[in-house]
Amino acid sequence: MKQEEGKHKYGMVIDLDKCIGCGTCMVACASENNVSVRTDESDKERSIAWMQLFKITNGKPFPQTEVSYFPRPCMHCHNNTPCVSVCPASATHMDYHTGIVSQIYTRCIGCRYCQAACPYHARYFNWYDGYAFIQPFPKGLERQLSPEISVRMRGVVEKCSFCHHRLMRARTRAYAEGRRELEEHEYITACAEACPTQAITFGDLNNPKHKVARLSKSVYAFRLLEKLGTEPKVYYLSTRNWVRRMADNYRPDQLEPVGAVKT
Amino acid sequence: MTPLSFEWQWNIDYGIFMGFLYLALGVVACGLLVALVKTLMHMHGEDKGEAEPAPIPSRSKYSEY
Amino acid sequence: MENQAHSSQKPLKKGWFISLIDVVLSYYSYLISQPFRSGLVYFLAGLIPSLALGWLIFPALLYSKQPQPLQFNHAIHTHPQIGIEGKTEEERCLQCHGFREDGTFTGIPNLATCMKCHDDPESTLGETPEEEKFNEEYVALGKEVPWLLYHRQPDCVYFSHIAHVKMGKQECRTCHGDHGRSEKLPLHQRNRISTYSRNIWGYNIAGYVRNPWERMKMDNCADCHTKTGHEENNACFVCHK
Amino acid sequence: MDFSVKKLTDLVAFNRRNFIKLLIGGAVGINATPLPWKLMDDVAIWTQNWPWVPVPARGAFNHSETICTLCPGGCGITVRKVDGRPVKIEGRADYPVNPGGICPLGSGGLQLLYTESLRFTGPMKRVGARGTGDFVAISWDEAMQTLADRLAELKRNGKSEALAAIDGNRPHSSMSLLIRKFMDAMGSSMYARMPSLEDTYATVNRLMFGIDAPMAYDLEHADLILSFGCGLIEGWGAPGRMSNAWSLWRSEPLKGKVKIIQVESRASNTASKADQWIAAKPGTEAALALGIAHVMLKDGLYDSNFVANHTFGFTDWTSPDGKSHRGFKNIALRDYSPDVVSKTTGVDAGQILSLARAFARARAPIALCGKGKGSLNGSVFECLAVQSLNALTGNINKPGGVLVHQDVPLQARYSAEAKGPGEPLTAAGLGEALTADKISVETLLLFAANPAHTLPDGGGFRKALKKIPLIISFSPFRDESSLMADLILPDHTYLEKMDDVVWPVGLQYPFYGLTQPVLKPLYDTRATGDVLIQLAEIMGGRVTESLPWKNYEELLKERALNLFEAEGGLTSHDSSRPAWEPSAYRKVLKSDCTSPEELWKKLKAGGFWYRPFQRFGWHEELFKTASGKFEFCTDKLEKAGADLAKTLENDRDYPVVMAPYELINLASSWAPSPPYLYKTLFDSQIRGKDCFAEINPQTAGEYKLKQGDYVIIESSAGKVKALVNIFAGAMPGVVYLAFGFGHTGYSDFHLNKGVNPNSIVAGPRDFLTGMSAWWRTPVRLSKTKA
Amino acid sequence: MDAALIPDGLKRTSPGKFFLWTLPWLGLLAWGGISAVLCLLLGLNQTNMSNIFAFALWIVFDLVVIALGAGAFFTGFLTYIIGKKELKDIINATVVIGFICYSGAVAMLGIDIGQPVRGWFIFWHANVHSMLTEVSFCITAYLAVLGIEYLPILLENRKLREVREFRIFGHNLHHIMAVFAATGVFLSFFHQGSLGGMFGVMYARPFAARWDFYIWPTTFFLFVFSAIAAGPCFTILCTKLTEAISRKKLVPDGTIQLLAKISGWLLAGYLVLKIIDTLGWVHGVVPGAGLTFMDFFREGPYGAWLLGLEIIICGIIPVIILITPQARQNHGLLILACLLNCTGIVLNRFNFIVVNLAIPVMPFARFWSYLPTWQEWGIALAVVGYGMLLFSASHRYLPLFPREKELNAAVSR
Repeated sequence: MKQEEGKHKYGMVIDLDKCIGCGTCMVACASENNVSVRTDESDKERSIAWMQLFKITNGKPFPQTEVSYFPRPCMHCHNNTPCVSVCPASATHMDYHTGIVSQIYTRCIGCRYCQAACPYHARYFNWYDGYAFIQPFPKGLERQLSPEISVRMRGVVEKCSFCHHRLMRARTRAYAEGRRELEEHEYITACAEACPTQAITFGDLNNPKHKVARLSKSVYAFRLLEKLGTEPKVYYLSTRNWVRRMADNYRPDQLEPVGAVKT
Repeated sequence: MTPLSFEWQWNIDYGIFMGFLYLALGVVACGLLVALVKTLMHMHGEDKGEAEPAPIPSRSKYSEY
Repeated sequence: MENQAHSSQKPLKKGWFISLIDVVLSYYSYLISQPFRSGLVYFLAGLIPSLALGWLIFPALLYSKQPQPLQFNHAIHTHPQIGIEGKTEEERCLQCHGFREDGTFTGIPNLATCMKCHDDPESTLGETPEEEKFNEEYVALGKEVPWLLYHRQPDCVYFSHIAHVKMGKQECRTCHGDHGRSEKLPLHQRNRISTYSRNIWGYNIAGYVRNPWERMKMDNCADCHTKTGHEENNACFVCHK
Repeated sequence: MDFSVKKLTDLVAFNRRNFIKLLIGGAVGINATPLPWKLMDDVAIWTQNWPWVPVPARGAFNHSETICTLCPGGCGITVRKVDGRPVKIEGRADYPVNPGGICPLGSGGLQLLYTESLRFTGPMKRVGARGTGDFVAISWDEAMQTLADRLAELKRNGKSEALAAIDGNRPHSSMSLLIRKFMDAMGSSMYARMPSLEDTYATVNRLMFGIDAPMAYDLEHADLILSFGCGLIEGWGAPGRMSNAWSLWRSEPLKGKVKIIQVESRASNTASKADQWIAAKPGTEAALALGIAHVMLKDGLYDSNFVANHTFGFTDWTSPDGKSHRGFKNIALRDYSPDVVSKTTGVDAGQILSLARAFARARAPIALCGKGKGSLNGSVFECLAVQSLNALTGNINKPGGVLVHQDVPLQARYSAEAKGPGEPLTAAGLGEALTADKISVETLLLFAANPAHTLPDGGGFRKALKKIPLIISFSPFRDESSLMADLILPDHTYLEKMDDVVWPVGLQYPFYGLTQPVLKPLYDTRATGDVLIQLAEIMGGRVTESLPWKNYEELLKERALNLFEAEGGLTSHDSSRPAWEPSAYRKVLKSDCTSPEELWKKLKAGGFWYRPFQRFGWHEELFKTASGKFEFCTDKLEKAGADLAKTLENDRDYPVVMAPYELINLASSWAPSPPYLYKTLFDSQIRGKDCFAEINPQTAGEYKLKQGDYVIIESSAGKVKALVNIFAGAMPGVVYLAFGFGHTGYSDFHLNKGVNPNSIVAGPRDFLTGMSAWWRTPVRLSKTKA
Repeated sequence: MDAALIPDGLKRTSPGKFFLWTLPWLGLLAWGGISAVLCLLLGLNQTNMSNIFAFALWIVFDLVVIALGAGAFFTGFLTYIIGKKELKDIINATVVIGFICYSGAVAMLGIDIGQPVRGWFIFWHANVHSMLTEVSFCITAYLAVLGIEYLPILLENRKLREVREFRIFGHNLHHIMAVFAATGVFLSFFHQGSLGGMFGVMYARPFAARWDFYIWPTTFFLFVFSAIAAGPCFTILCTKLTEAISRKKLVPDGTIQLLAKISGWLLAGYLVLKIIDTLGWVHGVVPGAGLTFMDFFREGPYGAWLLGLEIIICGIIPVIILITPQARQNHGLLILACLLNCTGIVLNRFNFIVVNLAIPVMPFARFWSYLPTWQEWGIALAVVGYGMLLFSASHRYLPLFPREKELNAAVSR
């Protein structure tokens, strides 16, 4: 169903030409959000990364080969949000006042239907107790846990929340100063903040004054699996044709050349 | 979930979905209740020396019943 | 009675409803008149203890009770003449349970906050045994008092005091009642299974709520939001983290 | 009524039927109470609040500003804390080097602080066999006394030279200074440094510029950057500054106006994201640079004015002893024609031509030399050749060029700084001398160094360590070298102590910063600076006199306070006015501090000092070489050229080249990787216990290797096993292994993950310094089973 | 020993032999028990499920078991609603099979979810738009119905019949069985469909996605259809297996033939729809997603042959056998057809779950594969063990096949 438009619609624009694939977004996200870490993080099927880098190559032979990266947070799909409609226990929900798709760990029963339904593999199940006093390992790391985000128990699904607690943090500060409205810089996600090349821009897509609103309308802007019609709130920018081609299963006749004016 | 839950929304989806569920549960519960009450009544009747209840017609053709 | 019941079985050309009532009444009278024969006694023998178990014994067993490490007299502290300065009761509450610069709520004051006033020779401590205990066991050792929190929400919940107190113009007493005027701290009760305070999980075992401070579960929050026209604040992430 | 017992028992007969009624009554009753429902709810809530899941303590949020010292980049960081407990590291916006962003290593730094199994929690003594990590805790007094006794014994027996130290601190840091001073006071010259690109830069700067200041590039104003193997966006230089520069080049108004060209054998991130990628064989970058010089010289595309007036050795010259030497022009024109270079490097001759022309015609071109992140030595030949290119363009000490400076004006600069190549000793050199029994070391001190893992010496140092009777490590981490140690005097981690950062690599302006402890030390550790000073006090005599400070902080203060005297530096930064912007190129006459105490106070709070002032031109007085000009060092170029030709000869036994590479998201130096970094690695880099070797499909085909096969990579120094990752971006005939894997120390997060390419590095040496040319190891491949 | 429990006039094997027969099934149960304890105590890391294979063996088993259990509701529907009186000879068996399948499935689901203790959140905090909510609601409600349907059969046990209340209660339940059957049909229809709908609505995964009719994707109807086509065959298989093992004739041939015929025609109808749906999907959904059919099988362990096997070998062949009277009267062919039919439904569910999840969704993601752990097999096979035990016990102690005495008397005479 078409979502009713709310006041804010927080979103992200990631400039893939600036992205250097360093993984700072992943680390900053993990340490901001109390994401667990396992001794074998190479087990990609089980490890948790709210922000995940995907490596792509242009498929050309040496020395024309190029690599690039897709940093992938939760897309916070605005339309027909695939994960929200399938959750049997209403543990996930898109708040149309902010456009953020929530995931409530204490409500989640761990059926994992949302994982199967999410086109972006943005949802992660806690196969293990990420942080647990009973585990001999990783001892001491629980001291890093931030009280702004609750620690997940095993058996529940988690995902990127667009650092929702930072929105609450910003609101709380605004309230202390007697304001209700937030400035653009007051609420940005941890990945956007940490990105050393400022490839990630975060803001309110509904607010024309915000940089994201402008960037998302760029001719170089595109989204992952746009054909599904989920209206993700994460946009990508790239001037490279082959990068853009990777974003969706384009048929040759479908791909508009990068820079073409979009209708 | 009941209409008293705060998550309940008064719209058609909830009405149809939960309505059908409660209907099905209601039918099952009523069926059970009827069987139970009937049994109690029979027992009550029997206490007063009444005869066995009538056999089930459709089953009568089987020797075992 | 028996005859009556018996006669109701006769084809007396009554409406089906009347005959149903007849049947029920007759069965009822049978139950009452011959409690043993009908089995009513046995039924009740099962029913009554289990009701007692569920309504009386279970709630008593479910919660463990802890006294606070120290007794604290709110009434003195919030007394306009004796205690903390402040024009309104609100202001006086906020003196100790206030907001930090970034808008976060300090909650229970720490030792330093206490000592801000009590370092003053005019308001020294030590007159009562409790005050002495406070001096000896905490102030002298620089140890924080391990207060037990009645209204601490679970870790998955983000509760913004400033949104309610400053922006929502709610009084402290709306949710915390007359706690600020109490002379003694009540026993802290903890649910043995969920480990949460009884103030959050509901004083009344049946979930019946007269005052907000008796139960602070999600539906209580949501009910209030709905009633006060802030339904948008029932979105999950507003309170969950 | 007449009740007989019999009648009564009849009446209340507790038969099966009645028992069922009792049960039904009970069931009805229980369900009509809150018991089952409340229990159901409470048990569900119990799962939301499992006692074994930690609940982070709430509290007041605050933060501390400091500087990250995990790499030489010196990024400013803010540590977010809850009631004093650090919970997150973020970048610092009000800071000149990295305005806001940080790298993954810095971002995950708290895990290095908190992972208990990664750290030594107090002074320790070895009890088990070396390398097993069996230690018992001892007291600091005992540890200090043991060490002092040992040192005194060495001194008494006149065996001062049997005391050696390996120092992994940055060359100009106060820690490094203190250690050298201590070693000098002990009368030992066995002070060895861990190799780093900075040392190579220093060597080249000394040779060509005659100065001892760090390498400085005004990259933000260049319009063409020709990088010979530097991982520009993969950790080279100051990563915070470089990635910010990258962002500038890719945003308006610079977008499309700055051309980045990467010379590298592999499609690294820098190569892929650059505007042009030139794939030269590993180790032949110098030849390519000279090939470019050839074209420039031939086409007359060089700054003849600069060359004529400010360089020495361009044309053939005669030394005072009457010997004649070939000049740079002669060498480049004769030996490095595009065809020859094309053969050497594998780069198309036409490409060399167009590259040279593009480079020469750019307004402000900079050629950069280096390797990857720069945590290991670079090729001196390459650096000489590349700097010669810069000299040809005359883009030296100009906006958007290579800058030549004096060093940060610190007090008490140690006088015995290195003067010649190969000086001071490197750890690898020390190891070799030990192995060859040229020297005998009885006590080895390890400072912030993990030579057993990070030295590219084919595992030579690890073997050499066994010859040393007593090894003392000051590392806070359970690194491989410390596990070989007999005594541990653990330092604080970088977040728990005060230390200085002197001029991050490549920055165009002098910079000095101080880190502040952001929390009280978590464990029973002590700052090594303080320990050394204390030790000197125990030793007495000359040692005490040489280290006259009360503690390390006093030393830092003494050095730093000279900054106040120095001409106009700034201690605050306006993020809207980047430190490198032309508007900042104003001469600041006065410091923005009014007193030395104010400066110190600011520095102590994780502050910094920098001088945005640039003095361009001034070429007459710039170079401190014997000739007072930029020197082309032609003799060395010639010798190196001959050496390179030899190393490029095909080896029949080892027909493939193994080229290790560095990852920005995996630490490859002394400081371990925060466990979060392993999250960022792809499963084509590490899978379980095995890491991947990148191989071109063509080479893989020759060896019948498929994706995910196991391959043995064998050099003359040893062999390792890795999984095959077929990657079109790998050069044919070259196999690539990433640094940072194969740890046998640190914690379970790091143990037994992949293999360490250092352990099989073997082959050519740098012609000048004798250091390992680790970027090119001849190996052979063979397929194997799991 | 247990002679008093065995229905009047029926011959059963000795208790010792029966005990031996139960041993392997008890073994499976024990294996499952250990697996279940491990999974509940240590979490789902005991399985090989992953963020890619969020659903795996257990869900395949669940769906298969529920589809095969569809014999219960459909035979009930035919018997009570349509009035096919012949099927009364087999209805008890179908109810027991149904009960086994559903209770087994629910038990497995209880372990499959990450937080079993919170399972009731589905009911209390239902999201009415989720197909899974519908499935959960209907399965639990239908399991209750099956329990009620099973009850009178249970109460016909010789010993229990001696209790007058039970006998009368059983009779009364029989009286209104049509009401329960109708409710069961309603619930079953929806959850069988919703199980299909669960996959059809995953529009992010073009391998499973289908078009919607109102709120139901075509898989909704296909799953219902396939379940009612396969369920009766499974009932036949179970009956034939019991006959073979107990060496008795239990159900008249006419009943079996009738079921087989119905099943055959249903399967034929289903296949027509399935083939139309598949063709439509290949030419509609798949190119719409920018893919070609073979893109789904570009690499990875699962191939297009699975689809061929499902539709042609396990679809068309059983149809031919089942709708040809001569063929289905051949005992061997009938069994083969039923086996193929049931295999077909297993393959269908497998494709929709495991193959579906193995296929990457994003163009730059890769194919994955999956192998279950012994714990997963333990739980799955425990359902088989439990089913065998319950069915054997039901057959031994309850008059499961009303015509048993009559048929065997005739044979022995």
